[in-house]
This record gives sequence, C-alpha cells and structure tokens, in this order.
Amino acid sequence: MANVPDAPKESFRLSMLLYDTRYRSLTIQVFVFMLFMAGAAWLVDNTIRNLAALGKDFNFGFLWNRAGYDISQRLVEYTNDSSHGRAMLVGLLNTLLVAFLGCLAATVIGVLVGVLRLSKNWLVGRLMTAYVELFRNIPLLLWIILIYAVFTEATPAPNAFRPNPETGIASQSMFLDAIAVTNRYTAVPNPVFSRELGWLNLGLFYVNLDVIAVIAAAVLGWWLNRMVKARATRIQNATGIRPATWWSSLLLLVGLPVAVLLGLGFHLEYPGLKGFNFVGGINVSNSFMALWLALSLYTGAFIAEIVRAGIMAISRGQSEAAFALGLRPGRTMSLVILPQALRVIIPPLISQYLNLTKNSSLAIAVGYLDLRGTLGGITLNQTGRELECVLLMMLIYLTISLLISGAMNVYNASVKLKER
Amino acid sequence: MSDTPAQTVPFVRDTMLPPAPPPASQAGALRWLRENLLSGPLNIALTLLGIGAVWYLLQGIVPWLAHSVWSADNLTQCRQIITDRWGEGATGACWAVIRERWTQFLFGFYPQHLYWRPTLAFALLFVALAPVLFARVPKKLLWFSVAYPFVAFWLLWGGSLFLPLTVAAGFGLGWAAFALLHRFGTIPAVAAAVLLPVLWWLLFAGDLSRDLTGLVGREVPFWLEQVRSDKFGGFVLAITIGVAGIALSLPLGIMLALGRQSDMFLIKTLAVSFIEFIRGVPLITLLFTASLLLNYFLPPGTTFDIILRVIIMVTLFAAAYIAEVIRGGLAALPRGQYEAADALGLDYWKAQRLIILPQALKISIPGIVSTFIGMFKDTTLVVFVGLLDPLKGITDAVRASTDWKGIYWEPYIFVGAIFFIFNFAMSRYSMHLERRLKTDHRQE
Amino acid sequence: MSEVIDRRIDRSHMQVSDEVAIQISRMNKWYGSFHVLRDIDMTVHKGERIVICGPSGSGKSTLIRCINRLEEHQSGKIVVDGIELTSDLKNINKVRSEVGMVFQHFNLFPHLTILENCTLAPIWVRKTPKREADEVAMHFLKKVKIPEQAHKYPGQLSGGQQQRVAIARSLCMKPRIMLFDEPTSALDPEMIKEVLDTMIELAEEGMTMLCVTHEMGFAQAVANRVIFMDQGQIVEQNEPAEFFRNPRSDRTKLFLSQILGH
Amino acid sequence: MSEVIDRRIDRSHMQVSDEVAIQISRMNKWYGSFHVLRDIDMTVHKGERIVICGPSGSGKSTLIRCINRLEEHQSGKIVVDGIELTSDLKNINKVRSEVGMVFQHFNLFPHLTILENCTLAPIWVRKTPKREADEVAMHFLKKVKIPEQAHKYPGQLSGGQQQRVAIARSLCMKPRIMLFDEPTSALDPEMIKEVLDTMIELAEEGMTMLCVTHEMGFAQAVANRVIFMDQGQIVEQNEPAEFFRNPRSDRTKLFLSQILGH
Amino acid sequence: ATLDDVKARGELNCGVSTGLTGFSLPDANGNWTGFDVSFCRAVAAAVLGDGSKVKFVPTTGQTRFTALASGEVDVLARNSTWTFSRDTDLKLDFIGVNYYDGQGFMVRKDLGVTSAKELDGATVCIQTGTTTELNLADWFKINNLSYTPVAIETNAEGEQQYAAGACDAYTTDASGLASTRAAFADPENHIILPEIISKEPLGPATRHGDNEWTDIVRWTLNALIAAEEYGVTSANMDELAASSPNPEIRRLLGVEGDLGPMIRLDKGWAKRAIAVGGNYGEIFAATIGEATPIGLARGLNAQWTQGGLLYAPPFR
Ligand SMILES: Nc1ncnc2c1ncn2[C@@H]1O[C@H](COP(=O)(O)OP(=O)(O)OP(=O)(O)O)[C@@H](O)[C@H]1O
Ligand SMILES: Nc1ncnc2c1ncn2[C@@H]1O[C@H](COP(=O)(O)OP(=O)(O)OP(=O)(O)O)[C@@H](O)[C@H]1O
Ligand SMILES: NC(=O)CC[C@H](N)C(=O)O
Ligand SMILES: [Mg+2]
Ligand SMILES: [Mg+2]
Repeated sequence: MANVPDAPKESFRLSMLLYDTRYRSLTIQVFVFMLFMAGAAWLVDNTIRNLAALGKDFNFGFLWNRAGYDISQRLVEYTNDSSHGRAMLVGLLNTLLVAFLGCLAATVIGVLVGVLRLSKNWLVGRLMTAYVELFRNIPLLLWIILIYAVFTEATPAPNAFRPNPETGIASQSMFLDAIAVTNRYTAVPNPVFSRELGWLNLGLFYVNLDVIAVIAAAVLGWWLNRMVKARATRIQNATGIRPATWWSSLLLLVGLPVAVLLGLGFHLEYPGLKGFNFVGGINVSNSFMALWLALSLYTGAFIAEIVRAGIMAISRGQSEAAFALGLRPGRTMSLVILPQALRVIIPPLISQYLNLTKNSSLAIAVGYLDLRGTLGGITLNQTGRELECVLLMMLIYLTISLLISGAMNVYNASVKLKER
Repeated sequence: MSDTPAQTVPFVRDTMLPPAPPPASQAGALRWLRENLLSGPLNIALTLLGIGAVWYLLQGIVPWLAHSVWSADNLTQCRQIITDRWGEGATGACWAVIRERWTQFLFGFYPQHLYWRPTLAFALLFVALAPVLFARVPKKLLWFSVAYPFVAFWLLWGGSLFLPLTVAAGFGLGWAAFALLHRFGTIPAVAAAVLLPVLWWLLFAGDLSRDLTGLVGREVPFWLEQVRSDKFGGFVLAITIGVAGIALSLPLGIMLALGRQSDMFLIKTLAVSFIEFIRGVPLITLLFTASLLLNYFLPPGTTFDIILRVIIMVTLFAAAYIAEVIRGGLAALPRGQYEAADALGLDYWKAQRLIILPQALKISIPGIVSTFIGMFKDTTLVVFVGLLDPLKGITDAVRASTDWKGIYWEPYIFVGAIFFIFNFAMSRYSMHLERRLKTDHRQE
Repeated sequence: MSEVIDRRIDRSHMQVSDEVAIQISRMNKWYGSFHVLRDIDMTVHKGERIVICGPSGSGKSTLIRCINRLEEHQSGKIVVDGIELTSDLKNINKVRSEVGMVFQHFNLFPHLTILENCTLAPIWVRKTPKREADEVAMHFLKKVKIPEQAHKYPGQLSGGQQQRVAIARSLCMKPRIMLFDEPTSALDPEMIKEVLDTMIELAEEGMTMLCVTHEMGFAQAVANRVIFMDQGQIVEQNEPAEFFRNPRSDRTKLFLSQILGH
Repeated sequence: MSEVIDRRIDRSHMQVSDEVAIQISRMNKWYGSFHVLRDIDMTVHKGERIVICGPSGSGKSTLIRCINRLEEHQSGKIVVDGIELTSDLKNINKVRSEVGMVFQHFNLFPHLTILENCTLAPIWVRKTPKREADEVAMHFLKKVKIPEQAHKYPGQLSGGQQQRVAIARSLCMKPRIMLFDEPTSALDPEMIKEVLDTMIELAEEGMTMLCVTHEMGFAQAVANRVIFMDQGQIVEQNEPAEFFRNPRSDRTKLFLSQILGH
Repeated sequence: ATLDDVKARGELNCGVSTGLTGFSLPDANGNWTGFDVSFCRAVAAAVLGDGSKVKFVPTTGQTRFTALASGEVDVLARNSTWTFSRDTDLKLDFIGVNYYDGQGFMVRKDLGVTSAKELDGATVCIQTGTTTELNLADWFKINNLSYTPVAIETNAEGEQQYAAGACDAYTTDASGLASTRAAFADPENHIILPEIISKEPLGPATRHGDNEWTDIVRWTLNALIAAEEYGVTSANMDELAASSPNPEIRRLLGVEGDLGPMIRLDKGWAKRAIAVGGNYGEIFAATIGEATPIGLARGLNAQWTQGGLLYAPPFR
C-alpha cells in the first residue's frame, strides 16, 4: 500500500455545529457567550435606565469631596476636613489592622488549642473540645456582640478610676499602673521615643522613622540569626557536633531590637485620667477589642481543628520510625513531624485567614469603622452613591482575597511533595 | 561452631496460658488518673491550670444561673424578685423574658394562630429529606421531596394555592420540553427547557394563577391566610433562608462545578470567575447588594420581596461554596467511572446524571452539611438589611419594649443555645456520615 | 492456567467470516509529543478472536481504547462496523453502542445494583422498556452464572464476580464486538479462571473479540490470532500455535521467555 | 518464593556466637485489660537469625516493638545488648540507636530525599559529620542497589525500592540488631524478591536479625530458628527444617497447612 | 408611578426608624405605633382607604435613603432632617416639615456638666449616617474642643451604650433625646443640656421625580395640620362635614369642590386620613405630647396661630 487515500474532505454541514466534537464545543461556547453578554447588557442597560430615572450618574468624583465626619480610630492623619477617599483609606487600614492582628492571635490560639487537644491530659482535652465546639457552632455575630457586651457591661467606666474626693481612694485601680480596661476602651501605655528621628513623608501618609529603625533592627537580628544558624549547620556538617545557638539567637532576636530601642530613648507614656477620659496612652476602643477577640477566638477554633488534623495526618508511623532511629521527641517534632504537618496545615490555614478578613466586615455590629463602616456606611449614606460605594468596596475586598489566595497558591506549588 | 547453638532447645508449649488480669498499675481508676491527668510534670501543671479555668468559669456562672427567675412581668419586677430571694446585691438570670417571648424568638411576628404552619413545614422538611439521607426509605418519597419546596412556600406565605402550582407547572413544562425535544439533540432540548418555563413564568403564570384564584374564591383548600414577609422573623426566618438557600444553591452549585471541570475555556473561565468573585467578597456586601443595588440591576419598576432578594444572594453565595464541595466529590471519583459510562454509549448529560453526579453528590454530603451549617450561622447577618433575625433583630425588638429594656445576656444565651444545638447536631451527623462513607462508600 | 489450556474447546462454531468488523489503517496517535501508536494497520473480521500482548507501556490499552474512541487518534483511519470514527458525535455514539468494553478494574457503578448496572445502558441508550431490559439482563447474568446476585451492589461481590458482571453489562447492549483490556490482571489467581471461562464461552458463540491479556493459556485456547506490540507498533502477528512455538522477532522471543518463564 | 528457597545460600559466615544479644524473661504486656503478651521467655544470641510467625493478632508486632520500646511492657525483663529496658530515657535511646527497625509500610520521611532519609539519624543522633554520613549512606544505598536514586524523594520510588531504602536507613546507624516487621507484606510479588535478597545478604554478613514474616521460603533459607506465636505466647520454636517438616503442636500444624496450602 | 404601584399592591411601604419610643416602635405583636407611624397610616388611609394597610420597614440612619431610592419604601417617615444636599444630590423630595427640631446633648446628671461647652475630651455616642454626626464634628471644631466619637447604628444601641456609661454624652435630635430619656428607668438622673447646636426640620420624604405621589403625601401632611388649625378632629369631623359652613373645611372634608380627584384620589381622602389617628394636634398629643412619658411641649411645633411655625397652605 503506497498511499492510503485520505477520506475526501468532508464538506461543512450545519449539523456539524451540533454533532461534531470539533465544532460542538465552539458552538456551545459561542451560545453561552452570547447569553452571558446578553445578560450583562441587560443588567447594564437596566442600571443605566434606572440611574437616568433617578437623575443620578455613575461618578467617583465624590471621593475627593470633604467627608465631614470624624473617625475615632485612625492609623493615618485624618480629620473631618479630609476627603471621602481618605476616609476610605482610614477604613481600609482599620480593616487590615483588625484582620492582621486577628490572624496573628487566631494562629496562636489555634495552634495552642490544637496541640492541647491532642494532649493525653483528659481534662485539658475536654476543655479544648468544648471551646472548639462552642465557637464553631454559634454564629460569629453572637460572639462579637457578647464580647462587646462583656466589655461595655462588665467593666468599669473611666470615672471609677478617679479617686473619691473624700476618701482619696478610687473604686478601681489600673493594672500595673499602666493598663486600664474600661467600658469604652482599654487604655494602654503609648510607646514614645525621646530621641526622635522624625517622620518620613510617603505621599499618602507619614511613617515614623523610629519605628522603621526598630523594625530594621529586628529584621537585621533575624537575618544575623539565620547566619548563625547556618554557621552552626556548617560546623555540624563538618564535625558532627552542633554548637549551641540559643543564647546568640536570643541576643540577636531580642537583644538587638532592644538595644536600638534604648538607643532611641524608648519609653512608655502611661495613660492618666484627665477630664472625662484617660489621656497620654493609647485608648484601644472596645469595638476594636471585641471584634478582634471575637474574630480570633472564632477563627482560632477552626484553626485548632486544622492543626489537629494536620498533625494527625502525619501517620503514627512517621514518629515511630523516627523514634526507632533513636531521635528524641523534640527533634522528631522539628525534623520530621512539623515540616510535614505544615504542608497539610498551611493551605486551609490561609483560607481561614481569608475568612477572617472577610468576616471583619461584621465590624458593623459594634460600630468599628472599617472599610464597610466608612466607604460602605457613612460615605455611602452622606453621598447617596450606593452603586459606586458598594462596587468599590467589593472590588477592594476581592483584591485582598485574591492577593491572599495568590500567596497560598505560590506556597502550595513550592512545597508540593514529589510524587511519581 | 554449629549453625544452631546448643542453647536453642526446641520448645513446644503444651498448655496455653490463660489471659491474666493486668497489674494494678494497668487498671482501675488509679491508672486512669495517672495516665490521663497526672503523667509527668507538664501534665500535672496542665491539669491544675484546667481545674483553675473551670473553677473560675463556674464561679462566675453558677451563682448567676442558680438565681434564675422564671416568671416575672418585666425586668424591674424580675430584679426585685432576685433581691428579695437572694438578698441585696445578688445577681441572677431573668429567664422570664424567654418564657414570655420565646414564641417571638422562634416565629418572629408570625401570626400566633398560624404557628402550626411553619411548624408543619419544618416537620415536613424531615420527611422530604428522608429519601436523601436514608437509603432504606422507599424511593417513591422522592416525589414528595420534589414537591416539598412548593408545599413549604405555600404553608409559610399562604395565599392562593395556584401561585406555587403555576410556578411548579413551569418546571413541569421545562421537563416536558426537554423530554420531547431530546431526540433532536441535547442542546436544543436544554435551550427549550430553560426558555419555555421562563416565558411561562413571565407571561402566563401570574395571570393564570390570579384567574384561577378568582374562579374558586378564597376557600380553604385553595387559599391559606396570607402572611407577609415582614412578619417573618426569628428561627423561622433563619431556617427558611438557610434551607431555601441550600436547596436552590445545589443545582446552581452543580452547574458551576461541572463548568469548572469543563474543558471549554469560556465556560471554565466564567465558572471560575463567578466562584472566585463570590468567595472573595464578604457576605455582608452581597446582602447590601441585595437590599441596595438589586433594584438598579432590574428593569425599572420591578420590586420584589426582600426575603426573596436575600434568598437569591444567599443562594449565589452558597452556590460558590457548594460548587467547590462538589468539585471535590467529582475529583474523588475514579476516571474509570467516566470511561465506563462513555464506553456504554451514554452521552455527557446522561453520564453525569446517571453515573457521576449520584456518586459525587453522595461523597459530598458531609461537605454540603458543613456548608449548610455555615450558611445557617450566616443567616444572622440578614439583620443588617433590616430583617428580624433571631440573634439581633428579635433581641433588639424584645429589648426595645419598655418591659425588658436593659436585659442583655439571657436572650443571647437562649438564641446561642438553640444555634448550638442545631449546628452541633448537624456537625455530628455529618461526621457520622463521613465515617460511614469512608467505610462503605462502595457498599450500601 | 493449565486447566484452561487443557480444556477441550469446541472450535467448530467459531467461524470467521469474510466480513470486516474493524479496519484500522495507518493510524497514529500522540500524547503531546510522545508517539504512542505508530502506523497501526489492522483488519479484524467478524468472528475473529484476537489477543494482543506486549510489554507494559507498549500501547496496547491505547490501541484498544482508540477503537471505541475513548482516545482520539490523530491520523489514519479507523472504521468500525462500517462506521468511520471521526469527530462526529453521532457516529461515535453509534460505534460505542455496538462495541462492548471490559476494563481491568471492572468499573462497575457502585451506586447501582448489579441488575441496574446491566439495564442502565439498554434503557437510556437503546431505549428498551425496563421490563425487557431486566429480562435481557437476567439472561446474561445467568450466562455469567451469577443471577442470584442481581440485587446486590458491586461492593458486595468478589473481584471475579464483578468482572463477570462487567462482561454481562457489556453484553446487555448486544454488541457486535467486544474489547477486553487486561480483564483478569486485577484478580486473585482463584478468580481468574471463572472470568476466562466466561470469555471462552463468549468466544464459542462466535463473538468478535479483541483482548489485551497476558494469559497465554487463554490465547492458545481461544485466539485465532495473536498480535504482539512493542513501542507503539505491531511487531508480529500470527496464529497462536505458530506464535508461541515459533516467534520470529527477537523482541517477541524475549517477551515470551519472560512471560512464560515463571 | 521457590527461587528464594532454591537459591544456594552460603551459610558458612552466618555464625552464631555464644554472646547474648537480647534476653527476654517472663515478659508480660497488657493493652488496658487485654493480655497481649503472656510470659514471653526468649534468648537471642549474636548472629542469630530468627523468624517469628503466627496468625494475625497473635502479638508478633507487639513483641518486636517491645524490644526497642516502641511499646512499654508491664512486667518481666527485657535486656538488649546488655542494657535493661526500663523507663529510663537514656537507656531507651541507647538501645534504639543500637537496634534498627524496618516497618511494614516503610515509613520513609516523604519530605526528605533518599540520602537525607539515610543521614538524618547519623547526623542528629550519632553526631557524625555530614560528609561522613553521606559516604556511609551511599555505601549502604549501593549495597541495597539503588545508589542512583539518592537524590529522589520517596514518593518517586516503587514500593520495593522504598523498602530497600528503609533497610539502608536502618543500616546507616550501624545497628547490632535488626528487627523486621513484615517487611514484604505490603509489596507486589515482583518486588518481594528484591527486598528478600537484600535481607539475605544482610544475614550472610552475620547481622543479628529478628524478622516477623510469612515468607516461609525465606525462613527456611536464612533463619536458624523459627518461633511460632499464638494468643500472645510462644507456642513452638525450632530450627526451620524441623519446624516445617515436623511441627509438633496442633496450632502450628494448622497454621502451616493454611499458609503453605496454596 | 408610585401611586399605581401602591394601589396595585394594596399596601403602603413606609420607612420608619428601627425603634424610637413615641415616633415609631413595634410592640410585642409587631404592631407599630408612634408619631411617624401615625403619619404613614394617614397616608395609607388617604390612598388605600385603610390605615392598617401599611408595611413598616425599619431603617437605620444609614439605610433609610437607599431604601427609599431603591423603591423598597414609598414614603420615608423617619425623623429625617431636610437638608440641601439630601433634597438635591440624594434625589429626595422632602414634602414638608412635621417636626421642627434641633440637635442636643444628653448627659448623666452626676457628671456635673451643665453646658455642652464643658464636654472637652468627652466620649460622645452618635448615630452614623445622620446630620447630627456632621453637626457634631462641626460644632466641636468651631468651639475648639476635642471629643471621641462612638459610632452606633441604631437608637437602641446608642441608648444601651449611653446607659452602660460607654459614652459621656449622647447626642441626636432633641426630640429623640427626650424619647430616649423617657424610656429610661430613671429619667430623672439624666439631663438634656441647654445648647441646641443645629436646626433639624424633620419631615417625610419621597423619591425625586414622582410629583404626583409627592403631592399626595405632601397634602396629606397639610391636611392633618390644616385640620388642627380649623378645629377638625377625628371626633367631630362627621358633624362638621355635615354642618360646617366654612368652605375651607368643606373642601378639606370633601363635601365641596374636587380636591381629591385633582390628586387622583377620591373626595373623602383627607377625611379618612384624619379619621385614622386624628389631626396633627391629636397625633402629637397621643404619641409624644406632654401627657405621654416623652412629654414634649408643642414649642415651635404649635400652629402659627399659637405662635408656632406650623402653617398649612390653603386648601383651595
Ligand atoms: N493520558 C496519557 N497521557 C500521556 N501519556 C500516556 C497517557 N496514557 C498512556 N500514556 C503513555 O502511553 C504509553 C502507552 O500506554 P498504554 O497504557 O497504552 O500501555 P499498555 O501497553 O497498555 O501498558 P500496560 O500493560 O502497562 O497496561 C505509555 O508509555 C504511557 O505512559
Ligand atoms: N494500641 C493498641 N491498643 C489496644 N490493642 C492493641 C493495640 N495494638 C495492638 N493491639 C491488639 O493486640 C493484639 C496483637 O497485635 P499485634 O499487632 O502485635 O498482632 P500481630 O501478630 O502483629 O498481627 P498482624 O499479623 O496482623 O500484624 C491484637 O489483637 C491487636 O488488636
Ligand atoms: N437620629 C436620627 O436617626 C435622625 C437624625 C437626623 N435628624 C438626621 O436626619 O440625620
Ligand atoms: Mg494497559
Ligand atoms: Mg503485625
């Protein structure tokens, strides 16, 4: 057979659009695309007509107008003369702040509880189970409200810290003379530097050079510590004996930043009662505290489950094998169990971070002015720009979420176990 | 040197040893204590800490609970009773508020003489769920499951029987169109099955149901007393939204999951974008969209019920999560199942409907239950769009009355306890399912 | 295994007609840039029983899966029962309902009873009334000797029983051609025999069969042609007696020595 | 299996000295109130190769795991290499680093390469310099015939290869005694042989070995004593030839008939 | 148009506050009462002939205008202040003023504060999304004082925060303060400071652009006010309709002229509106007046004939 004659080229028939695998998917996609576009066009058209009927336009110009309202917790300069855009930034930073601190605390709680739940101690195990079940099965909103209620209903007013003019004794006293938990806020000392380096203008906001210096010192310490560790590993590789590094680690990780702090004349400014309220320190509002604690405790319960499952997923065989080789429990944990458990734990952990960030929008329940409270709340209401505000707010939340899950994907790809 | 040293005498046991009881250290309460509470210094410290924590908590709560008052007309009276009984300065729980208002927590402002309707709807829910959850229930009951949404709607909102009937007829129409057109190919059949009911609902359903209602009048078998959405509240509202959300999000979630698995670029992209978008924004913003923006997106002049709008948004929200759950279920199926279906000549839809989805859904039930738990908890957020959810909406309403102004913990504890019981039961059930699926997913 | 060979097989019914059942010409297939099947030419007549063997990865499964287009080929031509396999869905579905396939891992549907497994395709593809489909299914279940299991679920059956159900399931579609992809290799030794017996019976009835298998006893007893594949090509084909006694290519010899060695 | 038995094993090096490696006397163990090991008496000499067999649940694994105290015993005495196993952590660690153990499911560390798996314990327990540890590891990897896989991860190896790595990993600690707990029972038949070969080689070098296995061919070829356990007690022990030819207790007979029956 | 929608629906959707004693508050059975509520009922009676055909939609300071703009409610009667930007930029139509108010402060008596000027450094509870929020910021700035705002969503929340001592002062419309104070168990321990820092003309609002509907709502309010001015009450109106010689009253009560049809209603619309809860004065007295626990005096809200600002345009 010299040449198998190819089948004569089939002429195109209309039915092939439906029945030929090559064209079929195209047909379906075109059909779906048209449906989608029609739907989108319908929505947009409705929106335009509705806006026209209401005499409104679609315009983000309001972001540059004066906001006029005050925000008590602000991480960047803001007064009621600032613009709505700036108020949005303040709200966004508040969201990020509570989300970040929440993730931090939730992780600590979750890891602690997760490990304790695995402990052989019956009592502790039961307590931790109770905690986890309680928090997981009751709506977050209830926890936020309850914790807020504990703060406002069960703590003294700032006035209670004032000495009675007759007896000279206050009915409440501050913890260590530094911290006062009141029904409005928790007053804590304010870190200040007597030898200030000044402020750096970053356009959108200013940053304190002292803080930068301390962070730089911490990073430097961390980096040096890594060098020390690497050196220890080198020595170990060469001689088999690993030199003790805990003291140098301590010195570098803690000592260095402390030295810089001292050098900058770091001290605490203690809050004192003046007029109606404590001044001098930092007043962390109860709405923030309640939101933060509730988010941390709630998410912590989920993280505890993740941690527990992660450790349990590393089969008993792994630690037995390590024991059988003569490795001690501590080393087994750090060399064998943790590196594996982390791979299992981190992806769901990050999606919990994502949930926490999204749940921080429940700030609305306690009047914490986050992104939803400023942009999606007061600004929306004062300007009447529902469409713009809600869309912008969604866009920002979406961006945050995508950034977090993007980070997760990168991590997943980098630690994936090699398989056949 | 011998290969076997002399010492290894061949050995045979003539009489088997009976099991002996374990030594004292291995049994009894002592061992339990030693092993579970006091093994090692760390454990002892933990035990002490644990006892401390429990003690601290109980100390705060027990006296308060012990001083419970179950009957009083208002808060002042209640406080007075506590002072009278347990002395000046004693604090106690005023459960009287729950005793007086518990129906509101459960039913919101639903008319009292109609309480039987949501109750019946709730009871029927279990009947409708039975064929899904228990394999042994006769499959005929599935027809009831299909009819249940319409029955429940009618029971809850009342009004004319013909409204749910005509809506259901739309689905019937779609199904009939699909069955009739199927021989001409799947795509036209699907298109017809979607378009026909939509046309029916938009053009005929409303008038027909009105005419029929006019015809037979407002008599009992065709008409139930109407209950407006603003009367809904409390757990009736939460369960209505939760169940409707899950039920509606299932088909949507399945479509999304299949879309995400599709190898058609556009469809996959659309599915992924939708899922990621919904999962990337807080539910609150979606609820705000429902209450603030939906009217912008609909033709001028359309208004519809806020509960319905919330259900739509919650459905979209849950669908994205359900889609991910089902995707997991689909991924867990061995490729062989797809291939066997192909090899038998089943087309894509038949293979999905008869082979793939029944299995994938079954694997996904635990995930669906957890999604439901999450959603049930999230129904409390509807308070922010002005609905009377049990947690904040109703408690605020109760507290707004002069009688109970100032009461705080009791309503929250009550609502929290109910949520806990519901969710804990469901999560235990789903764990049980998970275990069962693990062992007998290949056997029934 | 030896039992299979010993068994006296009545070859009288096993007639091979002149009609062509499967015609493959110059067929090539790539996975990405990996050339799995190279210039396959092959004609199968009605009633032929062909055994395909060869080392792992040589493309046997791929070849057989191309025949009912579980895999798409990229060049060349495959005509099954007079229908050319192109991207036309209708043709594909027609071919698939004419060609039965039995997999290594049975691939029964675990959520359906044995009977439902067997009636599913007849009801939904062939549009047979349920009653009739049930009767046909029971007929074939009897044939594979497990009618009493009809209302159990696959998970409750042994591997051998499951594979026999899989065969019955294919038969219920009344296929003209049966494809087997290592139907016994996932089975415990005791169960291999019962499946092979079923297959032999099928062969005796004159079914056109293509079977990937390493059961050489079966090949000798039933096949009227053995095809040896390596690296995606047909290296040698012959009638079984000749093939085993007198392998011509070195690769075949090597392969046979390995496979019959133990 | 038959190949293993057929293989001519050079027993000349496999000398058994008089020195005692493991001495177990009147050892009892309970799980809660369940009496798993009952009055175990057993002496193992340096260079002995002991195979332990018995029905499932008879306590074989538990016995072997008591020897490096993965399980705690409640009464009686276990002395390994002159060190008595008590709750003293130092002794336990000393014993564990002298006793190698190979598990049924390999238990390699999936996040480390093959080489790292082998050097982990020498570096952290024996404080061997890395270079030296690497050399030792490569030596043993060569011995188990997979030096070329050193930089792959366990997940990339076949089961047989993984089990050989597990053996190499134990050997890297230069143990005086090796414990095997059904090292081949999770493997495909083709792979069993390569692992058994490795073990035989080890035996030929005079390693003291305790091996729970059902590979009776291996037992006959290598062991100088077979111990049969049932219900937590040693029911019979003898040298392999005698043990298989002439089982004395009824339980042993029953067990052997089941295991060699097919 | 809204009128047709309402008629078709058979029900008026009315946006009210989530709970402000005397203005709008649901009782244990979900029945709403109050000053704003009565106005909604009057409109429903005028349009639908039945004052009970109202669905009350509770709105917060933040959600109210969107609820109106999105069509969720037909009328917003939620002590909302008539301001320039709300009337223009937010596309609302304030149909008039039903209560002339101003922003005040409430503090605990034992705080020892007698003037708002002494509130430097205080924590102030403030409802978000209100004019009072903006006034507060302005006022403290003008007076060069500092304060910490505590943002709250609803009056109930504000009440609770203030009662718990989480803020030193609570600020909102003076009427709202009075209502809040009246609801306390110990009203005598709280004082409303003398400063009124803003003008708060409160009035019902409708959507911009639907003049027909706006007219109906506006003239319903005017009818209530005019009725008080002419002495028409729910008790005597039948009698007056039959016997009053005053053409203005006759036109109002629909015995004479064609006012109803001019706004696409029937002749008896105003009569029905008055019949539900009485005229303006009756409503005021029954819900927030001096005889109620809230105890507000008529003050600026007296008829112009009594030295107040209420001045209904002529019915002619
Ligand atoms: N989906 C796929 N993508 C890429 N390569 C594949 C795919 N399926 C199979 N292959 C490769 O194609 C080659 C032939 O595979 P095939 O399964 O046909 O071999 P086989 O002869 O059936 O082997 P076995 O006896 O192991 O079943 C193998 O090298 C395999 O790795
Ligand atoms: N951690 C444990 N707790 C309680 N009982 C256990 C535990 N581990 C094992 N057992 C029980 O102890 C008995 C002996 O177990 P062991 O694993 O030693 O048996 P085996 O002889 O190795 O069996 P196999 O051949 O199946 O491995 C079994 O009945 C088992 O159920
Ligand atoms: N307190 C309120 O809810 C209303 C405040 C004010 N009258 C406003 O309209 O903004
Ligand atoms: Mg194959
Ligand atoms: Mg074992």
